[in-house]
Amino acid sequence: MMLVLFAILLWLSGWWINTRLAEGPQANSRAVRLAVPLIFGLTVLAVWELLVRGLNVPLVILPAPSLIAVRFAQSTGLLWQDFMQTFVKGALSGYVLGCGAAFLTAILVDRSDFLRRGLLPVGNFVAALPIVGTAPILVMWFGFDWESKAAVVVVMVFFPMLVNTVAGLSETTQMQRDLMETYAASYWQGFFKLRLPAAMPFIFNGLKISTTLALIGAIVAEFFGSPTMGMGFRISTSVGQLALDMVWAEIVVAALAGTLFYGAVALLERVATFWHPSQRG
Amino acid sequence: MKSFLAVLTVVAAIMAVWYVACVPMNIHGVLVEAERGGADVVPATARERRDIGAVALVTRNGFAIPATWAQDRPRLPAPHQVAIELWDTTLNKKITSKRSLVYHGWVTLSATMLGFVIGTVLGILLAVGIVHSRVMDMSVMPWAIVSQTIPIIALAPMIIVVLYSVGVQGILPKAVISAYLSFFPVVVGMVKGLRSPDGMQLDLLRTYNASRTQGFWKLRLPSSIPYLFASLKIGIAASLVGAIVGELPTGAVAGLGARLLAGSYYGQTVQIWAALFAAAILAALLVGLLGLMERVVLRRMGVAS
Amino acid sequence: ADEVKLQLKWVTQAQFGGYYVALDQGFYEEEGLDVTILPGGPDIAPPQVIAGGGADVVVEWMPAALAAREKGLPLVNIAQPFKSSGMMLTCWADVGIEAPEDFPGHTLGVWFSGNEFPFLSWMNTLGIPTEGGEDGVTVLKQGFNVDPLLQRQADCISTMTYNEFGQVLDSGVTEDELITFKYEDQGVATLEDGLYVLESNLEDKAFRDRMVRFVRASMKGWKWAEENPADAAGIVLDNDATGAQTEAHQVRMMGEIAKLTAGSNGALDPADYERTVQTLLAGGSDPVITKAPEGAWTHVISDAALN
Amino acid sequence: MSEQIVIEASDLDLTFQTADGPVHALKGVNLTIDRGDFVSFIGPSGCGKTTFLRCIAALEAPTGGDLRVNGMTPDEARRARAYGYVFQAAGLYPWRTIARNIKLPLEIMGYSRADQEERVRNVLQLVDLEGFGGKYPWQLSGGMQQRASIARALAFDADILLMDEPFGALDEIVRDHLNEQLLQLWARTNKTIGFVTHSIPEAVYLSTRIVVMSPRPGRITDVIESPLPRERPLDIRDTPEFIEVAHRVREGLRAGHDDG
Amino acid sequence: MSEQIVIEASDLDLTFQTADGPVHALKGVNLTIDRGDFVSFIGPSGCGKTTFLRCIAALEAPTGGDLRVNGMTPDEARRARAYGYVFQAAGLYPWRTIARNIKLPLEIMGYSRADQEERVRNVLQLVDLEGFGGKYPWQLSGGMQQRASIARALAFDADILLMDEPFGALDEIVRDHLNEQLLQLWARTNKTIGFVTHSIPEAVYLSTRIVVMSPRPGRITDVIESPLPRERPLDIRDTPEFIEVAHRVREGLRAGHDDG
Ligand SMILES: Nc1ncnc2c1ncn2[C@@H]1O[C@H](COP(=O)(O)OP(=O)(O)OP(=O)(O)O)[C@@H](O)[C@H]1O
Ligand SMILES: Nc1ncnc2c1ncn2[C@@H]1O[C@H](COP(=O)(O)OP(=O)(O)OP(=O)(O)O)[C@@H](O)[C@H]1O
Ligand SMILES: Cc1ncc(C[n+]2csc(CCO)c2C)c(N)n1
Ligand SMILES: [Mg+2]
Ligand SMILES: [Mg+2]
Repeated sequence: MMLVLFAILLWLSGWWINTRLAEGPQANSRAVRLAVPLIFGLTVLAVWELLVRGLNVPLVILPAPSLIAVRFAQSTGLLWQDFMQTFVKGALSGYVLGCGAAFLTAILVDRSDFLRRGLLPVGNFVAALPIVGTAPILVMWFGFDWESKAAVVVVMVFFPMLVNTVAGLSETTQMQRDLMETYAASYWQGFFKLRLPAAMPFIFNGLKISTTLALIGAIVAEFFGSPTMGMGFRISTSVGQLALDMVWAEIVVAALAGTLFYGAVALLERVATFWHPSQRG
Repeated sequence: MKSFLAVLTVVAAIMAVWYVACVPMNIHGVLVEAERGGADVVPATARERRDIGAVALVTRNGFAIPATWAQDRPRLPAPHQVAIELWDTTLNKKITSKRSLVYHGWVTLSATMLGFVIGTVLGILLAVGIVHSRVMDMSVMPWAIVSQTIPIIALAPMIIVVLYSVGVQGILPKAVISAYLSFFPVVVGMVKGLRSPDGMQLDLLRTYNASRTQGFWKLRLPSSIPYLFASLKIGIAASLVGAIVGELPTGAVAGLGARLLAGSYYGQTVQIWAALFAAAILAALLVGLLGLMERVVLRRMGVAS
Repeated sequence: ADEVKLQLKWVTQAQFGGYYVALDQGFYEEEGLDVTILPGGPDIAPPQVIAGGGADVVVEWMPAALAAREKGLPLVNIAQPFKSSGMMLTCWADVGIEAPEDFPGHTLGVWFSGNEFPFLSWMNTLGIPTEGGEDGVTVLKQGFNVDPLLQRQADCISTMTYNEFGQVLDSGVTEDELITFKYEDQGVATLEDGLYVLESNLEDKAFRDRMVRFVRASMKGWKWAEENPADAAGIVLDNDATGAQTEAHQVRMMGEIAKLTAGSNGALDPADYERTVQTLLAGGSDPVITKAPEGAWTHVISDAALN
Repeated sequence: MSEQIVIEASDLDLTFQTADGPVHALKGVNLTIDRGDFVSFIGPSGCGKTTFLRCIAALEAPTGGDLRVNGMTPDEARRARAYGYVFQAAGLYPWRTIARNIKLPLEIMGYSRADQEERVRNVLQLVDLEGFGGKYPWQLSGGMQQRASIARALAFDADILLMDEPFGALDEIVRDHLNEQLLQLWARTNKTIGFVTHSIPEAVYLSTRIVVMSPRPGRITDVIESPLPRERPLDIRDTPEFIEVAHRVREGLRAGHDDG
Repeated sequence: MSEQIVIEASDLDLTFQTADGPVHALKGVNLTIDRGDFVSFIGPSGCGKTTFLRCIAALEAPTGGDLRVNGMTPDEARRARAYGYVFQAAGLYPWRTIARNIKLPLEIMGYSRADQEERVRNVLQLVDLEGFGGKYPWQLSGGMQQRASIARALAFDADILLMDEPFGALDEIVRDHLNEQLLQLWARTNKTIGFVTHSIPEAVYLSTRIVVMSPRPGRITDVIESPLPRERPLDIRDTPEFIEVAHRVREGLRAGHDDG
């Protein structure tokens, strides 16, 4: 009970510090922008720890963060192996393939109004196929190793990327296109000099959405068959072994990898679309 | 009209590719059956055929092509097989029957709707908090983004068990998972929407000395409605996926997710595909319905063009 | 009536026929019990459910139950309706496997999520590494169906005599195209489908009383199912909410299940228990359990129920 | 302080802190505006016209000097709802009809239902928009929208009207028309008006006083009293007096521009 | 057809088919523009000024009548890159520096690297933007952006310059300045210029001929030859001749407006 009270107290004080920081004079400094979410995260972790201990929550239901950290530290080798299998082999290759294919398709679709009208509704429909249904099928088709995971990722990222790229390519204003017309520019000149750069913010939007989809897709696909490694494999088998600390360690890896992946793409975006008002701040 | 024709063309093209794809996809299985049925298959045994390309097998065993569209448990069912299964399990069955996709669709739909409502309400509340409080914005928003990188399928069983342990069973656990997936797009869209009034519009209210509450109800909320609908459409699709995922660890009792899984246990590919399409159709219907509502509401608000 | 929640290990099928029969035939009601049967599935770990308080009693395999016990979740076997194991490895006959010694170099499909323990023990006793390579076996995490075998993605897969094996046959494969290795025959069988409760609950007299009645009614259900396999399959079918099961399959399953329940009156045979523990302890580098468990079973309930 | 003085700025400074260093938007601005004046602010882009108007409206806080509105601080004046503000874009809410757009400040200020209706009717008439109350903004032309936004600023009892390039986005013919109407309205209501514009003819045509400003730092370079009568038909713009004033303004602007 | 005639429209019609029925944007337009002319188009919103310019540029296809540019069809002229077009908004690509924006047409038209550099330097000087080549558009003021967009249209060898309200979005002072520069540029390059504007003073100040248009259907109601000399200091605008021309234009506009 003491621990529970302490947890409540901790929560309140964490919130109070953040309020002071966020509404203080330094609110816009880099340090505060970083500190506030960090303090929030740490408070959540501490409260979690205290509650789990205070309420005697069984280990097999929810392990305390400290136990997860210990498991993480002890299993870095295994976690790294799983990460390579799922993220690098499965998610990343599928991401590159899917986004690349979507980009090329978008160019095709963009050249023909007929294709755009026809393909996008169908695409929206296909994108609505739930992954838990497509994953077993793709595992059956492409085998148990990373290829089927990549296939699942391709299917997942293809349409969001396609829709965004197509939207981006038609993002130019009438005036900008007229300008190209007055220069009697060819299609590809117009494409590379106007439409592609103008589409960049949209393309990056698609790329960013796809990052989280890719990782989740690869992990979920492993639930439906895999070699004896990978993040999804570890999660599903560890649940059965009641090794919940391992499950959470993998979740931490997933969150870390997903966030870093997203951050990396966002960084690239900053570089590539430095000119866009949203990036100029 | 023009769009309709275009969609029709694309669908027809997909069908054609699909039928053609069935041949190499299913040829191995068909030949095994043919071999057992006593037909002359080249090469004669499954083991020899394993390492031979599908196309080569098709050219050597042309007679087997029609069978690739009529297998019982094909690797890739032909479109008409899926269509027939869909037709049989939706229109030819009593909707109360456990074999009716309408029944399973309904089970999933009810969890979807409940989850969607929970997720939307939560998302809106969170967005309001984020827009009105810097602390909320700075501390919660980054973690809301991180939360979306966690594979829900890993969390789902734990959510279910935790809810079990506090005595919550039935539709609610599924709805919670579905809400988890749908709240994020709503938060993002709503925050964008509530922040969409420009400086001038906010200044106008300041010159009236309007309170925060007045600003919320008279300006921020109405301006956010188009954004809200855009994210609701994403949210409901996510909700449906959540409900289906939630059905896997709840004992796969009923619902489209259970149907998918059950199809999976017994290698009933046709059944999987039918459930898959049913889910996509349901998603399309839900999104379409929201689109309709959007049109009506925006028109009544006078914002629609 | 007293409420009892039973968490199954897998989806509704004849494997759990006895419980559905007891429910359907009113055996539970006669004992003054209001039983809810919760079907399981690939994502459900029954020990986790019982730890969370979502169930009073679970159907679990003994390796997983003992592993949970070592993890600090004290499960106790109160009854063992299944006398023998239905697990086996089913291989294509044409890939050159004739005996377990031939496994190295081949790809084997194995169920995980707590069901891999018997397999790992077996490989351990054979001295075959499971990390692939020349003299090891390549292990796949097998999904829920027999596709990996049919598609020849694996040379062998795990099957249950009563379920997946039947599915393989259903797909047109004949028995002489296959070669099977039953865990029973290999001497590495472990106990399956027992009833487990939390040790702490057993201290409660009212709970014990409920379990006594539950086991009594359940065993009555099992006997009924053994005697009326077709009717029992029908009852299971009625309870399958997914509508995906076929009657023929369930009838056959009921017949196979009857072979496994035969010879058990519901009470755990300590000798079977000892053999299971020995098999599990035989695991070399990464044993399922590190020491013989204590108090993992009790006859208190079954004695009271069956006499 | 005379009863007549409505706005009084002395030594007003405003410096924005930006990423590229401080921007001196206003520097040492001194100005008094009397009741009933029509004062135009003219000057090149970035000279601080908008900033000055926003200071009066308490939408911006000066960093130095003193500013009084109706004898109060600007913020007190804002809370007392002492003025109506018209922006360059009409900024009507698309989800409200014209009438309900005009009601917006009335709702916020808590006028009674009946009073609201009454006032809406009056101001719609004042800006020549009778019969358009039930229309949505996008059903009206740009000029009509801008008139509606003026009506919105007139609906409540503020005796100061601040207008920031209200006609900047309209074409010349519509603009002429609205200028005429604005003068009539001013004559009828006797409000004090602060008016920002880029157009010399517009400034000369409308104002009793023209404040010429110059940028970097934003300051007042000239204040020109108009000798024109209060009654001004449109073709006053072809009279020598008008052209003379316009010339003076242009000169003032050029002087400010060259040393800026 | 004389060597001198650059643009010749006879009986030009253009009807847009819209959802609300046909819109007669241009009806029976007759006009010849000679080499070296500076022709302004003025008229109320929607009278077809933009549409006429777009027809010349082959961005719009007339539905009737005949239109010749340099003796060719507009589309041939477009392919021959006979003109530069300046839009109301500068429309610079934000991802390119000013210099690279100016290079854009040169790249497309396949000028050599060295030539590109040379031309960019020249036109930057012409529009008074030396030293700003490395900046991005958003780092420049609106007036500078518009100058850059004019430079872009001047960079290649087109002897026709079409400008659609190029200074519409700028303030009067900047506009005066750019008007002056445009006149100098015109004098130096001897281009033929078609110029759309809403401002009477601007039209009068710049043009050798002023085309007054009127809407519904869009047509030419008056063509006023300017008696002003080619050499025009800014304060020519205070001369009686200037005011006289301006008056005629305003009358012409009002006439077209009233019966429109
Ligand atoms: N919020 C702000 N933050 C930083 N600088 C600002 C801000 N608002 C205005 N400025 C700067 O202050 C100066 C004066 O701006 P202001 O908007 O008052 O000019 P203006 O005379 O209204 O110009 P315009 O005619 O273009 O409307 C400009 O240099 C402008 O960039
Ligand atoms: N693409 C189009 N489709 C349909 N109608 C058009 C189109 N472009 C112009 N119009 C219509 O043709 C008429 C003339 O338009 P135009 O843009 O040429 O006028 P303008 O004189 O340039 O007006 P402004 O001064 O507002 O620029 C208007 O009624 C306009 O609505
Ligand atoms: C993910 C997962 N895969 C396989 C099994 C194994 N298993 C245990 S009982 C049973 C039913 C027999 O048909 C099966 C297949 C499992 N429990 N979970
Ligand atoms: Mg301004
Ligand atoms: Mg125009």
